[in-house]
Amino acid sequence: MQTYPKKRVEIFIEAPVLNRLLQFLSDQDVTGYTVLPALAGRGDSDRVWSREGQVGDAGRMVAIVMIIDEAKLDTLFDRLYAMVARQIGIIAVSDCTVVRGERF
Amino acid sequence: MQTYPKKRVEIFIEAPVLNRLLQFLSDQDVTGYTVLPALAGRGDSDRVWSREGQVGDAGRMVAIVMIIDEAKLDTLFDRLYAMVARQIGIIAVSDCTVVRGERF
Amino acid sequence: MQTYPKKRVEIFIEAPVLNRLLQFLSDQDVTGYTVLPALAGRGDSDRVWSREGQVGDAGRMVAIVMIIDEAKLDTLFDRLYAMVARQIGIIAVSDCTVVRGERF
Amino acid sequence: MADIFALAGANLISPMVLFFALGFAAALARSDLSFPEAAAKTLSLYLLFAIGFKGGAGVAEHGIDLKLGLTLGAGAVLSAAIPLIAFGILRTVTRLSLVDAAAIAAHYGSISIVTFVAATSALASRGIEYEGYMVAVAAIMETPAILVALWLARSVIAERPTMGSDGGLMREIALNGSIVMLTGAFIIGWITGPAGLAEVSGLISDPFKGVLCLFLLDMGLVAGRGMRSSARHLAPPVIGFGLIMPLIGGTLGALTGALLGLSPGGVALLATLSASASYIAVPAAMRVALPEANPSIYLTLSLGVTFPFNLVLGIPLYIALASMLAGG
Amino acid sequence: MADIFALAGANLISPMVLFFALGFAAALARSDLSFPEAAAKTLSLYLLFAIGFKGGAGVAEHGIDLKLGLTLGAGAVLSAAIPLIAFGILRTVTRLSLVDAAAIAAHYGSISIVTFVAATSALASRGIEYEGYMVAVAAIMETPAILVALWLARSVIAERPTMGSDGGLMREIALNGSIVMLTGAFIIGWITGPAGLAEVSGLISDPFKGVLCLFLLDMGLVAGRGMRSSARHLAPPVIGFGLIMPLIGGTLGALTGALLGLSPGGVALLATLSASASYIAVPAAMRVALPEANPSIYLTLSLGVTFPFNLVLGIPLYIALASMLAGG
Amino acid sequence: MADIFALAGANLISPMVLFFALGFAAALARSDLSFPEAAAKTLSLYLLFAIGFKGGAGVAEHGIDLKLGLTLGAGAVLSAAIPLIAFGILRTVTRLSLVDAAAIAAHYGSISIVTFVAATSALASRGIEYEGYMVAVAAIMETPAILVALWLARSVIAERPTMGSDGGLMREIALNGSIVMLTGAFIIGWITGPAGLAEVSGLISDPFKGVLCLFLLDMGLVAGRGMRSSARHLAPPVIGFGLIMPLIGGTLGALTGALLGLSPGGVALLATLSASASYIAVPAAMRVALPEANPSIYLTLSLGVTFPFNLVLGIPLYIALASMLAGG
Ligand SMILES: Nc1ncnc2c1ncn2[C@@H]1O[C@H](COP(=O)(O)O)[C@@H](O)[C@H]1O
Ligand SMILES: Nc1ncnc2c1ncn2[C@@H]1O[C@H](COP(=O)(O)O)[C@@H](O)[C@H]1O
Ligand SMILES: Nc1ncnc2c1ncn2[C@@H]1O[C@H](COP(=O)(O)O)[C@@H](O)[C@H]1O
Ligand code: NA
Ligand code: NA
Ligand code: NA
Repeated sequence: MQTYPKKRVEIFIEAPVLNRLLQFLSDQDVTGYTVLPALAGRGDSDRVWSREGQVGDAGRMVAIVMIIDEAKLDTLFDRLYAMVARQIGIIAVSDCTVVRGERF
Repeated sequence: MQTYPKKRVEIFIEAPVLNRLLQFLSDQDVTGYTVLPALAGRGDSDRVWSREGQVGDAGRMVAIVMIIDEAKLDTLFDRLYAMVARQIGIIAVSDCTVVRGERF
Repeated sequence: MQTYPKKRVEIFIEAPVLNRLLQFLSDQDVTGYTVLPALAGRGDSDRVWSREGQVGDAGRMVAIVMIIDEAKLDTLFDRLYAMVARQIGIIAVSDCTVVRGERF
Repeated sequence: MADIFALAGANLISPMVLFFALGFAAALARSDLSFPEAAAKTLSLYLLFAIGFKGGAGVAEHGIDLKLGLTLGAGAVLSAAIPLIAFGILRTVTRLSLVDAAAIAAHYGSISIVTFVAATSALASRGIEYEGYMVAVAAIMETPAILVALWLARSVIAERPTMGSDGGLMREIALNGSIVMLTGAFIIGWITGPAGLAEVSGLISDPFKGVLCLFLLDMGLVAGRGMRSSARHLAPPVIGFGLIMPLIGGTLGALTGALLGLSPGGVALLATLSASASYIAVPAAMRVALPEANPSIYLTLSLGVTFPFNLVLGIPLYIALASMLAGG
Repeated sequence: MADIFALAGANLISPMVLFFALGFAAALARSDLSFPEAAAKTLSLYLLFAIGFKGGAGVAEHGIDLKLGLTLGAGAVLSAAIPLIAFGILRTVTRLSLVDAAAIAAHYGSISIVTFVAATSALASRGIEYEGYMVAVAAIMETPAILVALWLARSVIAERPTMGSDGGLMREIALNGSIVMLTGAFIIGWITGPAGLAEVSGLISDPFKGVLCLFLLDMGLVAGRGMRSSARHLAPPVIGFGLIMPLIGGTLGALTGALLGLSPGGVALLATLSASASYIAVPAAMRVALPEANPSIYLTLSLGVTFPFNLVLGIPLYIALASMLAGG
Repeated sequence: MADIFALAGANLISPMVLFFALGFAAALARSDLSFPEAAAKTLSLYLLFAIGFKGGAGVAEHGIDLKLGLTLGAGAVLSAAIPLIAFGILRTVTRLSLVDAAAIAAHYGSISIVTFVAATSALASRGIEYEGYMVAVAAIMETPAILVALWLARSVIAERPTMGSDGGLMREIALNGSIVMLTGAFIIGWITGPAGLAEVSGLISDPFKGVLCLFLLDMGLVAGRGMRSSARHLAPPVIGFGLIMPLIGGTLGALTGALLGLSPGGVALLATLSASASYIAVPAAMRVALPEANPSIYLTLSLGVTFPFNLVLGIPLYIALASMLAGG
């Protein structure tokens, strides 16, 4: 089956700004993303966090996975990065392939 | 340490057909997969979904991650894709390496 | 924007040893990781598991995602693998790129 | 008539309706109020457990009626007949495709257990009794509608590439979690009777109304969110259908109940079951059996239009109708 | 005086305080005891639902006071004024940056609803009544402090590259889940009155105290974990602030309440609200509005220092103070 | 004898057993009925909280017995001795490896708190009292069995490459969440006594039985699913062990209790604790300490075979035995 190369963008971002980030993605006409929960983590700043027993959103992370066309990613990456860098968050980009190339 | 190249298949599929998809994978003798929950998402069709407060399965997605040998994947990919394409779902495939090559 | 190649390490490990694994990562000065929940899975050993209705930790898996520098990974991979191999668990490594190269 | 308005008015300012409205409004205003998925599922299991057990204990106390079998049969027939009517209306007054119309029809033939629970609660506030076995009727009405819808969509199904028989679907539908919980609790309530009820009533009776309010708040949030994101999928004739169809189903149910000689409470519940539209079991079944149908339409219509209609206006109407038909 | 000690002593061995202490100790000892996130959120929604509804039903029963409006206004002023004091102290006695000080100040102007709930429960144990509308005062005090903090940090905000107006923030803060739940339940309690309360009291009255204990156990676990991982972010002067500031806020609140002529219970609650520091709504708002501020500081200070202080010592003190000021 | 059958019969149609059976059957029939993980964990915390608190309040009311210390000691000895017997039997009648046998032995020396709770509930239905401190005995019996199992498997452990001392394990086992919740609630119940109990009894007494039924339904689902997927891991002699071992443990426990002069209720509970097999704490500990052992075997045996046996037949038997031994 014919497949097409795309980018898999994985963003770990603090939960309180999730909605803003998703709004940003919608504004950029991103064709799709999925938000995954995260349980716990540890970062550069030596902060350890865990979702257990927490009521509030501050201090916890969520993950966003987004399969996207490279050209499209290029047009929005700088602004996306600026937004994530201001907050607690990281972005990692890797390669992947999909079937319906035009869909992403 | 000696490592072996494998494929990392990531499937986002609507929750109501998860069990059927897993049954299909078992039927194909897939050696392993892990199902991850998803919280929310947005797709091509502009549908926004969120798991919050939901009782039912319809309208929400789950993720399946499957580390698999390329040859094996080739034998089942067309049928897997046909199954996913009929439903709400996408498949992305990327490269990875593992240690126990024969296990996948 | 300038990006740097890193490794994305994905570990699926049985829940009861999660804390030990995280302690190990801390001891190795790993700069960051995120723990993701898993819902269900199936492995080589034909064991099927599901988190539904479970109170205990035994018999279920969690996922750890870790973006890390290749050189750093090399120094700890053997011990990491030894630890995971003793338990129910697998490790898959893939390539990715990040912006703040020095952070990982 | 004045009575109906009084009933409807009292209903409007009941905690149940107000909490639903709070949730709906909060979602429309984009508040981030929300219940964890696990909480929503657990509340729903609680309601099934409680209503099933109480129904069974009621049967144990009052004995079975000869009418039990008849009412079960009538419920199955209603569940099968209503989709035919719904399908006919949809294909006439809307431009929905055959498969969308069939999928929607399945929802209206099947039932919404929360609507049923809200109706039992409204009856209890008015001191109206009902037959405990109506719980079993609710369980039996979940499924036939699905089969009829598949038959309505048979031309679409026939066109698909064969992909092996799907015997699993029927088992899945018949043994879905809600049905098993409801029926299981009903049977256990029946077996253990008033003594069993006494043991668990600290959980299933005292906090019941409050839990129902919380759950309706959650449903308001989900329904409001659905309307906000998907109302544009609903053309005006489709919305109209979502408001008229419960009245048709409800009337059919009420007439059937009166014919069967059920008590006024029983008639009101059969009307409510017939009027209500599934929003948990049937949508999931449709994703498996009719993936071609657009879920944004049937989910939004059932949960965002018909559920609120029944909760706010339908239930008091069906109760009033039942009192008229079955004396009271 | 002896009275205060008796009160504090009785408080110390109340189940509420003991369960909090259990959680705190278990977390410090690295026990893996923990509540699922969904459970913690649901318990918190339950407490808001119950306290809001009871407050509203109380207003329905006792009618509104002319003081209602005045107390709401006074609450808003306290919420806005306390951050100014807090900021002044922090900038004087600690080495925290302007933005960290502003963020912390917002927490102390705003309120902790669980502290409020614990205080109502302590009042109930002592048979002291309070004005039902104090719940509305709690809701109103959540927000003003945030605006004042943003104004305090205006120099930092001005330096940022413009990134479009953020009109969303105010709506988000005003409609955050806790406020909507609390206010919504309050209004519904008010509308449905004692009859409504009777319907839901099997959920919101009988198990209330026990649920509060469970929730405090969870808070002890979270606070203890926070202290274990982040205590090193808190310099001694900052910890000192976390112990002194509630006394300042509490005294201001108590004086204001006495001036307004509130009942002793009302005075104690206004003191408690003023003394308490937010640990849910404000931290989330700060991550959006002042991401430059270090969350490890404000979260740990609010939850790990001030919350336990208020729970264990503050509440009995504020009650004693209220009895002195407002007679009793 | 007739008595035993009557007891067992009454037990069989109790809501508790029936809900467990419902879950078990639903899982075998592959229904998708399930509780969210968060709900299952929360229900389990609730049961520990309630049973611990009530036990402590009972001790506060009736004072401590000289027997308390003796019974705690006897519990520890039983927990350590039973694994030796279990290991001996397993190595004789099954073909399980040394490490699998040792891991299983640990489960049977340790305890299942839900089995204990079910037994207290069965006692309550029969109006039989028991010593409140049996809760503390339950807590103390969790751990010794694990240490004995590690000693039984010492040859396997010795063969491992050294990987640093694992001092953490003992702390983890001793401070695992269940033990901390149970013991903590027990101590708080003891400190706050009947007054404390009165405050929380709306949560821990009234809904208790119903929550237990829900939890047993969940356990039935999990046990049934486990049997469906893993029964093939259990050879017939292993299943036989899972049915006989509780009788051996139960008899030992009952004799010990009678020797100590416990009340009939206390004897029945000590028998139940000795007969029950852990399925939460010990499996997790085994994954850390004896990863070589196959979890499919010990989890399935404990949860799928011994737990149902005890719930359905064991508990009435142990109660009958206790009445015979301790008068009644
Ligand atoms: N290298 C990494 N790999 C995966 N997740 C990370 C990494 N670094 C940070 N994170 C996640 O981001 C959170 C915040 O990181 P930090 O801002 O460095 O404290 C951590 O708690 C992790 O959940
Ligand atoms: N490009 C994508 N990357 C990640 N997830 C996606 C993507 N496209 C779709 N999804 C997920 O699949 C769901 C359904 O997509 P769609 O069928 O396009 O509405 C979305 O709600 C997302 O959860
Ligand atoms: N190839 C794989 N891809 C993804 N997850 C896997 C794979 N193999 C095993 N797993 C996960 O690891 C668990 C244990 O695997 P096993 O030890 O092979 O039974 C499974 O239940 C899955 O959750
Ligand atoms: Na219907
Ligand atoms: Na305050
Ligand atoms: Na035992």
